[in-house]
Amino acid sequence: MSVRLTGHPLSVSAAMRALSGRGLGGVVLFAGRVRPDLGPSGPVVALVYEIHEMPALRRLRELEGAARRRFGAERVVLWHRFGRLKVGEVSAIVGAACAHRAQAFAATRYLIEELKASVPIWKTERARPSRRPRPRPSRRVGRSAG
Amino acid sequence: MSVRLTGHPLSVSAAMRALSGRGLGGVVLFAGRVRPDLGPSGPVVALVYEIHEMPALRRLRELEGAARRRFGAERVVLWHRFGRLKVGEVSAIVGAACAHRAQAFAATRYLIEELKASVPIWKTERARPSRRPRPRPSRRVGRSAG
Amino acid sequence: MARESVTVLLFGPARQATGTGELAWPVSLGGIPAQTLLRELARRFPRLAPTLRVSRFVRNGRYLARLSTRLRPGDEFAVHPPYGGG
Amino acid sequence: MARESVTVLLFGPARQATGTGELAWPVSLGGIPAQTLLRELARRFPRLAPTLRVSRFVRNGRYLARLSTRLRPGDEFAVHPPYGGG
Repeated sequence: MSVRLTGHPLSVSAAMRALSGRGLGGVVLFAGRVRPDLGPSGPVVALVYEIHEMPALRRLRELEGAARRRFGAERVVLWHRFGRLKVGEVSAIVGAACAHRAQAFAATRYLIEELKASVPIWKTERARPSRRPRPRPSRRVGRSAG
Repeated sequence: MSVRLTGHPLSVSAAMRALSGRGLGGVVLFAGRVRPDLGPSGPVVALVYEIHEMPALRRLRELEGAARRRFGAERVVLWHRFGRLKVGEVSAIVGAACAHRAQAFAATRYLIEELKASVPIWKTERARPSRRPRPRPSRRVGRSAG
Repeated sequence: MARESVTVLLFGPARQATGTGELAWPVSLGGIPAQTLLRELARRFPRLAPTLRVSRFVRNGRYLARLSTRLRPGDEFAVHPPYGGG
Repeated sequence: MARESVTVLLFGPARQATGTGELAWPVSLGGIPAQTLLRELARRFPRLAPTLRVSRFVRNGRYLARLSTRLRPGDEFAVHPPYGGG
């Protein structure tokens, strides 16, 4: 089982290793990447992710347990990055390894929907690299890297 | 778009790169791995995958097109390995990158189900490393590496 | 050690509306109900008011069930606007 | 160049049943219907017969629509038992 909140880049090959185990024939991974949406102040060039660490970790661990009970997931990855991410960077990797693929698809879909709805993570758009000083970010996890 | 039949190991990080593109926020990957099932002659230690290359490539390209039309998938990975694979090795990587995650899940699920049902690929169980000479495998793609 | 203030954490839109991620909010030693602190925050940061109406609140890492709960000096009180991870 | 045989490719269970992945099957210059070749194969390899009943057939890379299609010297004829990739 693997829950991780980090300021560093996320690796899908590391996620695959975390999802390894004998008898786990089906692995499904979801990776979220920063999209160049058009924000109110122009095209988005980056997102700043903030996380409230303690309640986020508690909720992620609950989701791990739910994926195991409801879908028979034997390995789970729930990784999220915080700080400033440029367009194209991976913000989250969510995945499940199960004996069979139908369970792995269902578990991974469940995990990403629940992560979005119920884990205290926020993203703020950056329309262009800002030169002026930004407001002091929230402490705990989630300070902007840029 | 990416269709590949290979005798070499498959890399999920290479698959992620193949699924990159501006505006593609949702990436879903399925990886199939050799499971240590119990076969008729004992626990499976390896599988030998054979592929009939020409009709397999043609069908995979049809599936690429279908994923684009039906699910708006802008990048598709349909990779399969042939030859002798040990338990735990990745036999296939199937994935789709779309603007939104619901499409990416639906496309990836569609692709793996269709790959299993309609692409000329076969697996044969090996209960233990065999010392005796094996039957000459089919030519084209799919010769056993072991 | 209890200080004579509540640490208020502001995330996402709440941080944007106030220009800060963290405030030390003075309270009396006996503390104040969460709803009182929210009223004071909305008065000081008018742009924050709409966000507060759609937020959940977390005291010392646990979701707050009732806004009548008293916040005491040294408590951490977090404003959680709707989540947007992934 | 046309040889006086059809190249028969045998995959998966068909290869296991025959012990080979490829056969050069002699045919007359005018060729033979696919169903005749299948009957001859089943006679030569009795263990192959059950697999042939659940297989699809591919001539020169294209699925065969009718078993009456003639196979001619130089053709490639593949036996496709049910697929099992992934």
